[in-house]
Amino acid sequence: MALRIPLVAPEIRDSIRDFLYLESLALDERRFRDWLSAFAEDARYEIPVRVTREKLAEWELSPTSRIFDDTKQTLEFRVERLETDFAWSEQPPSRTRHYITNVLVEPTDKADEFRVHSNCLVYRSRGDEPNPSIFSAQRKDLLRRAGDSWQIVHRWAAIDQSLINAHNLSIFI
Amino acid sequence: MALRIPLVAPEIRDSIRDFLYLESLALDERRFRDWLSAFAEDARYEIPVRVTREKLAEWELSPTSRIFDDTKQTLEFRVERLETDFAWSEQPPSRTRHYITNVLVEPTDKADEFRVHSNCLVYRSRGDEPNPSIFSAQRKDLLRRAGDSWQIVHRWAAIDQSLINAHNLSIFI
Amino acid sequence: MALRIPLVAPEIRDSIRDFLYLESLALDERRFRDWLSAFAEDARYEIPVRVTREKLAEWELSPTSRIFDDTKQTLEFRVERLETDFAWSEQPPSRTRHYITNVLVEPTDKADEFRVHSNCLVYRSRGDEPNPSIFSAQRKDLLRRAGDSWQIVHRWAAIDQSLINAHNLSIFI
Amino acid sequence: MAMPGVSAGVEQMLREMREGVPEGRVPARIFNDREIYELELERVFGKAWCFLAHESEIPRPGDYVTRYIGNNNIIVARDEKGEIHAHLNMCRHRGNMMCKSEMGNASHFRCSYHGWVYKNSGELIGVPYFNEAYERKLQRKDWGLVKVRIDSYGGLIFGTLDPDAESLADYLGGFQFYLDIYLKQGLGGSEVHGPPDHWVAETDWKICAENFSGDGYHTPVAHQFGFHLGYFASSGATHSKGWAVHIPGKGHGIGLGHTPGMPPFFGYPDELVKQMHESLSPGQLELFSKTRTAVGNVFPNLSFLIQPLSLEPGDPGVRFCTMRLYHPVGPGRMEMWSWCLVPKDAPQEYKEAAYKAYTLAFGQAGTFEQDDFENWIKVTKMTGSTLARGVDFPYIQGLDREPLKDFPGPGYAVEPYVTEDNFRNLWSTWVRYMMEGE
Amino acid sequence: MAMPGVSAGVEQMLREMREGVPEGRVPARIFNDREIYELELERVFGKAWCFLAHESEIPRPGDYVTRYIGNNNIIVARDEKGEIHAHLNMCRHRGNMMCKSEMGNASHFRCSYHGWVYKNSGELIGVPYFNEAYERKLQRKDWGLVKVRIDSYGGLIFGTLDPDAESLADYLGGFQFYLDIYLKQGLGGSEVHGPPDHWVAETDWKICAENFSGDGYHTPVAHQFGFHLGYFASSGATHSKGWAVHIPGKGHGIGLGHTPGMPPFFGYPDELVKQMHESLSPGQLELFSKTRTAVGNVFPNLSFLIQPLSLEPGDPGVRFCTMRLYHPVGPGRMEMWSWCLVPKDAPQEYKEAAYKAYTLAFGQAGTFEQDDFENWIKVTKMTGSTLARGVDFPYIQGLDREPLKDFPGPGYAVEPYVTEDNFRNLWSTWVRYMMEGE
Amino acid sequence: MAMPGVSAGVEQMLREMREGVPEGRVPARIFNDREIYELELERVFGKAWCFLAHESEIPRPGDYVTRYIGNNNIIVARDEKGEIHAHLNMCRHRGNMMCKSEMGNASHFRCSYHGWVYKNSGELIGVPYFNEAYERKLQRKDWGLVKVRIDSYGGLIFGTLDPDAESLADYLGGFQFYLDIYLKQGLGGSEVHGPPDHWVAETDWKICAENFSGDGYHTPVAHQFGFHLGYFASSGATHSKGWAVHIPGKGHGIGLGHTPGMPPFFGYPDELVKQMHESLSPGQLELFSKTRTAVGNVFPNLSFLIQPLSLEPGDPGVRFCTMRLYHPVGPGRMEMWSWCLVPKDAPQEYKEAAYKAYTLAFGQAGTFEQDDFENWIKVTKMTGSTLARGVDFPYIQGLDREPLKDFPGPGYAVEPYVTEDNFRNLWSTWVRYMMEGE
Ligand code: FES
Ligand code: FES
Ligand code: FES
Ligand SMILES: [Fe+3]
Ligand SMILES: [Fe+3]
Ligand SMILES: [Fe+3]
Repeated sequence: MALRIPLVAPEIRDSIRDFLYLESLALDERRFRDWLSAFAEDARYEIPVRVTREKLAEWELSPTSRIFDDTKQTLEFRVERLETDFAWSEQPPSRTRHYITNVLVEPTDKADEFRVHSNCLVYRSRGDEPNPSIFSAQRKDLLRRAGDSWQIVHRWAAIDQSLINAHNLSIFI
Repeated sequence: MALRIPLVAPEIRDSIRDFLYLESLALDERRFRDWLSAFAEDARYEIPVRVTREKLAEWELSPTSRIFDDTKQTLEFRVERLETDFAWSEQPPSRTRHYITNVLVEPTDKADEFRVHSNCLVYRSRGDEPNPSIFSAQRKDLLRRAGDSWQIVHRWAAIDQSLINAHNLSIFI
Repeated sequence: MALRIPLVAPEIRDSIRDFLYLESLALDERRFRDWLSAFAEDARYEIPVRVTREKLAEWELSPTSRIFDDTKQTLEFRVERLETDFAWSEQPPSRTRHYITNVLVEPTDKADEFRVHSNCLVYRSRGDEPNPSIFSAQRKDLLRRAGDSWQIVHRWAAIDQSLINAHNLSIFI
Repeated sequence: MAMPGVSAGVEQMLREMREGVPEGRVPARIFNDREIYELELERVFGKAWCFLAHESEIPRPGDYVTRYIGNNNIIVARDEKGEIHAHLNMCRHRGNMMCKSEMGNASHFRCSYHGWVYKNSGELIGVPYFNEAYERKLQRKDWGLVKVRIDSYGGLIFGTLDPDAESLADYLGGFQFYLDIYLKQGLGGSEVHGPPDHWVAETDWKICAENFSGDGYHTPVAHQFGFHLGYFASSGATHSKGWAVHIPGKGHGIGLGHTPGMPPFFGYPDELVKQMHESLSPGQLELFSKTRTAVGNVFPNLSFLIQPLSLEPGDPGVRFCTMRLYHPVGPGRMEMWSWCLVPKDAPQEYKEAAYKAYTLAFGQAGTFEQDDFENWIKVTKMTGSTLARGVDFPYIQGLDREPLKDFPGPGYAVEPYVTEDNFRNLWSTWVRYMMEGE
Repeated sequence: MAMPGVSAGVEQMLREMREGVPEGRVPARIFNDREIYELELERVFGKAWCFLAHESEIPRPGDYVTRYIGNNNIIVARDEKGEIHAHLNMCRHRGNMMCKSEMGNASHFRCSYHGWVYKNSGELIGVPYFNEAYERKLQRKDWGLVKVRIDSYGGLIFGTLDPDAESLADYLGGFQFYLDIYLKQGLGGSEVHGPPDHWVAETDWKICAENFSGDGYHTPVAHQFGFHLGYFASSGATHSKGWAVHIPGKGHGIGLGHTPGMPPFFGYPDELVKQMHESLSPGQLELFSKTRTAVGNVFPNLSFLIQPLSLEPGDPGVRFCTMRLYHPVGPGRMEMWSWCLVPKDAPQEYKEAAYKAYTLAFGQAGTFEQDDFENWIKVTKMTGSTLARGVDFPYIQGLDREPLKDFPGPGYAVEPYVTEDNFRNLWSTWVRYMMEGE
Repeated sequence: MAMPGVSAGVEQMLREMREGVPEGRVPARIFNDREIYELELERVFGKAWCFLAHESEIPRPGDYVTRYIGNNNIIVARDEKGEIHAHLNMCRHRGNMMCKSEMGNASHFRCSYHGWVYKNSGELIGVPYFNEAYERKLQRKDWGLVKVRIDSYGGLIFGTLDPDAESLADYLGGFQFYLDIYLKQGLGGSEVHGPPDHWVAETDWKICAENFSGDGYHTPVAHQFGFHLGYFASSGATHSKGWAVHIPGKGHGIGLGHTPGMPPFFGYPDELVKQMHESLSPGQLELFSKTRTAVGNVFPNLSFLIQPLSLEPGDPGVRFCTMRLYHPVGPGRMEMWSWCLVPKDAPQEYKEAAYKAYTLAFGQAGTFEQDDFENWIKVTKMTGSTLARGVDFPYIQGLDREPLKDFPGPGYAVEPYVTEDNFRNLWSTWVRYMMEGE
């Protein structure tokens, strides 16, 4: 029945879920170097551009356009930038909170890699602006076991808007 | 102490929680037939009308008025409609994300049925409208064991608004 | 690696998580006396004032200013007030929903006390106002074992805004 | 000549509209414009008879509901003697809101700011520190709640902010004949099934008002799924059949859709039909028994619909009745209030079935309602653009048709059901209100 | 005769208000109207002395805070010499915001767009590519930050956008005597306990300003829980007792509530009371020692309150002092800024106790504050409706009372505490500003 | 004399601006003002040639995209014959939106309200109940979609709402020479890499338009991190070097930044450079080969940028090309549309590398874009305040410089890159549009 996917051992599911919480805590506490360390050397970080299409369109997430199209190297470029005093978009810093829910863990054909589904609601507030930005995203990550913790091999997050209601995306999802 | 309810075995709680995640994934991926299959043949789906009342009013959720008052048959009516090319309210489709949190599972007097409390925040975005609709609901479901998965016997969801800030409810909660 | 904190036994983590869900259910169902009973006699309840500061400022959460600066006694003052017919700010009552996610439990040097991290999104709707207030907060609680349940020794919640978009805070986080 | 407080552009548009409507032209701009909205609050909602509540919503002494006329929040209360009163829900001392709930029961209202107390019939009876602060000089009788003039028909309570408005009976001007199809379902008449559900939509209230003045034209397309899946007892081939009636100069209009070959009053339980032979007049019986769909609007913003919905593809279905109010809250923005009216004396199981059919078709999650609002928010969006300001829409259907002779009911009646006569009457009435006094 | 840039309707309303206030009438409309709001930005907040900051918020050289006057964001900075300056927080090159934080410490401000650099005293001292781009032709001295005129009293820094405004001393016009109850708590005077908390409310700032000009009338009802549960040292029977004082023509007003039988300065620690015998004048001592509640407003939008709060039902409680600013951000919309002022030289445990009492009673989660704002948003909502536009509120309390002879302080003083004299002065001052120059 | 429908204040400001721009003064107020915004919709976006789409976005018959001119939603469709058409995306019957998607493929559009059907070339061809409802009297040919006049250059499709507007070629007035640097990357020209990403920003569109008219001045500061970390092939010392060109009276402007010592066309693959020796004219080659940064704007709101980005600190980097549209949606509010243009005939790996560089630098998450918008929302916020209304900004850079003799391209060209000549031309053009007809 389509509402059943092969799920994994409770310890693995729980450990992965805790890892995702730790990852988002690093982001929300602006420990960007810690956050980087959650990514494998061969990691990709992708946020596709969403387009409003009719119901049966072949795609809604552009196969060619991306908002983020990063490797670990370019993520490091971004983090390095945030560490300068000239990253104006984050000066003063955004206040973010990542709400990670609906975590589902699927096995892959590699014993040490797992496909992880999660919903990610990001609350972001800046300065004295009373209206926060709220981003909703579906995430599909590929995680790889790294010792007794995990690494992100692929972070794929699709934002649930085609016209995004924020003046920039100087944060991570 | 009132903050303790008899809770159930961890496997059951986790399995039910995963089931709710799988159910909402079906909705958010618009696999409406899959979603229907989550309901028992004798299922009811109810969303009562909420009224702003004084603190001690006998009720805030109308005993007679409902936004949804469905059986599995009428849910199928709705799904069948969504499958046509003329369901304008979902053409282009809404982008929804169901954030399921605070899942608590209580035993009932039937060994194979459980009362499940959850909070459900629904993010919904349409077209190039930059402001999404955000629905907050308290859910109380009755779930029944079905083989090694579950079925919804009763979905009860109360939206936390009396004047709802959306032009329609062409989605499910 | 900075993304690893010493985590606790699954039963403890799950039991604490369920306790937090039960606590917020008491709030959302306005069982304020039940909610009070979740606090230890020596409990503190604190919400610091947040200030928009440059990236490297010594603090963003004021060391001296607080929105809530309560003991169990003053929380009881507030609850007692809510029980009168003259608590106009909650007449009619707010409709709240507490979304508790990202729960991480750390041991402390006391065997029966645990440091609990959680994200708390509070949805609040009043009257026929179509726009709800949405509060985002990082919580760091200190919980103490109390029989087969728990008590809050310290509730610390930092709201992720410096200019808060609500006419009052007549609710709890 | 110039209309005070009206911009040259809007005045010009209204003048042209007044000329254009009889020739079948209505400007797109009226459906989404801030100035039009503000003018409407004053000239339409400040003058017309506006729906407040159904008597069955406040059955007992002390019952009240809070409603709106324009942007004015109104308390509609039944006093201890059973008499109904309407007042602005605002304390006369400093303007606090008196009743903060949508409904309740109270003999008195006490203000939460300084404690002035009013009877539910509006009199000010309690003033704290009357001696110390007022030295007994405040004239209590001068400071009651602001009264709103009301009147009712068939359980419908209307109010008007205009003390000089004509009587409600004159205002309805014969439309009562048609309202009875909704209000006299059976001997006991109709009652609300429960409180309305209401929601906000980025829609101009007038788009809904026009649609429910008898837009049978949209049904086969906007609600195509119903035809396609067999849940609606009509077919594209015959859907235009039936009648359209309006009350000239009053703005009220109704469309009566007819499906050939369907039994009289199909979708109602037999015993209810029997009752209607007593509750309705012969002329009403003749007309209503042939009616599949009755979709009507009382100017400005109160609508009704009776229609069957099939739960099994192809079967005639169960008939339900909905009452709806389009409450303007901004340019191109409204609150929708939707009730289900059930026959008081019908069997409980029919009431339940009718209510289920209503929720499946109308109300915020109703499958017909959903599609209507999706279209309406788009109309609103598009008509707000600068290019749309130069555009007129065609309203020429039935432009030179003759009204029907010896039609059983009052007003201007035409065939077929699908026509735009009612809309022209709606818009010429609206523009008259908008240009009032000039 | 017509007021330039003012609609006929608003001008008419203001004229009638000018006549009506002395007779005890104020129009509801002023509390929620877009045109009134925009006019206020220009005529009230563009002319009056407006509060910026307390000196204790920027104690060290280089300290700055960013504040607002009307919708203008202002940097208030202490330069290296310790002198305080206020400037519009806008780069003169292309208008970028200079300081994006609420507070900080900097000797220079560098613009993040093109890099112009200003001293915290406002002078432009750095211009990139001065040779290549400007050929040295830009006159740096002409392009400093836009200066805002400031002056201070008792640690309160005020600014005005009107170069021709009277001096702050004249503007306060004797109200200093009463401000001292808040500013001279003990020998060291008062200081902020920490940064203010601030929040947005759908409230018109004037409702708050009136309330804090001495609305003792609302307390037993709006804050009834405090009386009911014994957390507030007053009783309905005696609550009207005390005095109300205002500065005619200036708009400032204060209410001084008195509870019979309470010890002088109850709720303060003894040593602080001892200090106040030095910090205050005999007249002040006589008056303030009898004062339970001191609730005052400096025109237009700065308020103060001293009041005791009991943590145990029935005990006299702890006295706290709050300072609040009502910052308008739209029609019927404001930002509330709330500080706690503590006596610099009081024992730390008293400061902590006073602050705890403050947070329990005021600030966004304060139990008194909560109820005030709930009432105020409702007043704002109701006064924005079309029917409210025709409504006046009664302001007749104390209309024909004589001012007190030989009252220890300046201004127009009356008995009892509960009266509306202060409000009439507030509104006649406000309407004079609004009609300025006509 | 008075400008109809314009307030005295704004008219006065525009008159002073018309005088001030040639002397180097521009009023802050134009960057955040409701009245200016509404006037722009009519006078700038209702008159100018506005960008709609790039031909490569609708390559096949039936392809369409929906875009905006001002607040008008426009369908840009390629018909079955391959011809491109633009129409207001509004049904002529009642104003419903025809295409609710951003892109798609359809030969016909069917309205979801009453079912009218139009060809993608705009003709009305289907009207339900044409006999029964319209008695065949509706003239279909009169009720096609509202046509928008279009023309194109180098793949760029522009539309104008003004039937009397000059031709696109005259409108561009020679700027085509410079546009070729973006549009003729290689023999196959440029194509979009995919659909644009777009987002909302509390920014006035004109701030972006000015910036991209050649604001080399901001780069070393606003994007200081790039210089600091070595990701951008320029240095503060030499950054002012290069040229600025504009088309007098047309408003178009471009800045061409030059980095001494860099190889010609650095950052492009060799084979692409080879192609450009064919696709470009000698004059273009001479100029473009020396260009590090080409940042230009077509009046009013279409911009382009070519620039290299280094992924390894210090290396010359990869050259990418972005096209951007600033779509106004309110006072101080816009939608940003950002495309990446890639050379059709370049190797796939270069296209990918260029796109990656684009996303890292521009687009909503681009590190350069992020900082620009952070500055721009702050400029917008500050210029909306009452004090800012009295403030002019200085635009004196290069005020008395002579244009370059024998510059290879058309228009008014000056040295260095960092100057404000282009901006003065932008603003004098803008104010002419705003005062049109008076
Ligand atoms: S506002 Fe109602 S008593 Fe004052
Ligand atoms: S805006 Fe400040 S330097 Fe240009
Ligand atoms: S609105 Fe398009 S057919 Fe009626
Ligand atoms: Fe319909
Ligand atoms: Fe109060
Ligand atoms: Fe830039």
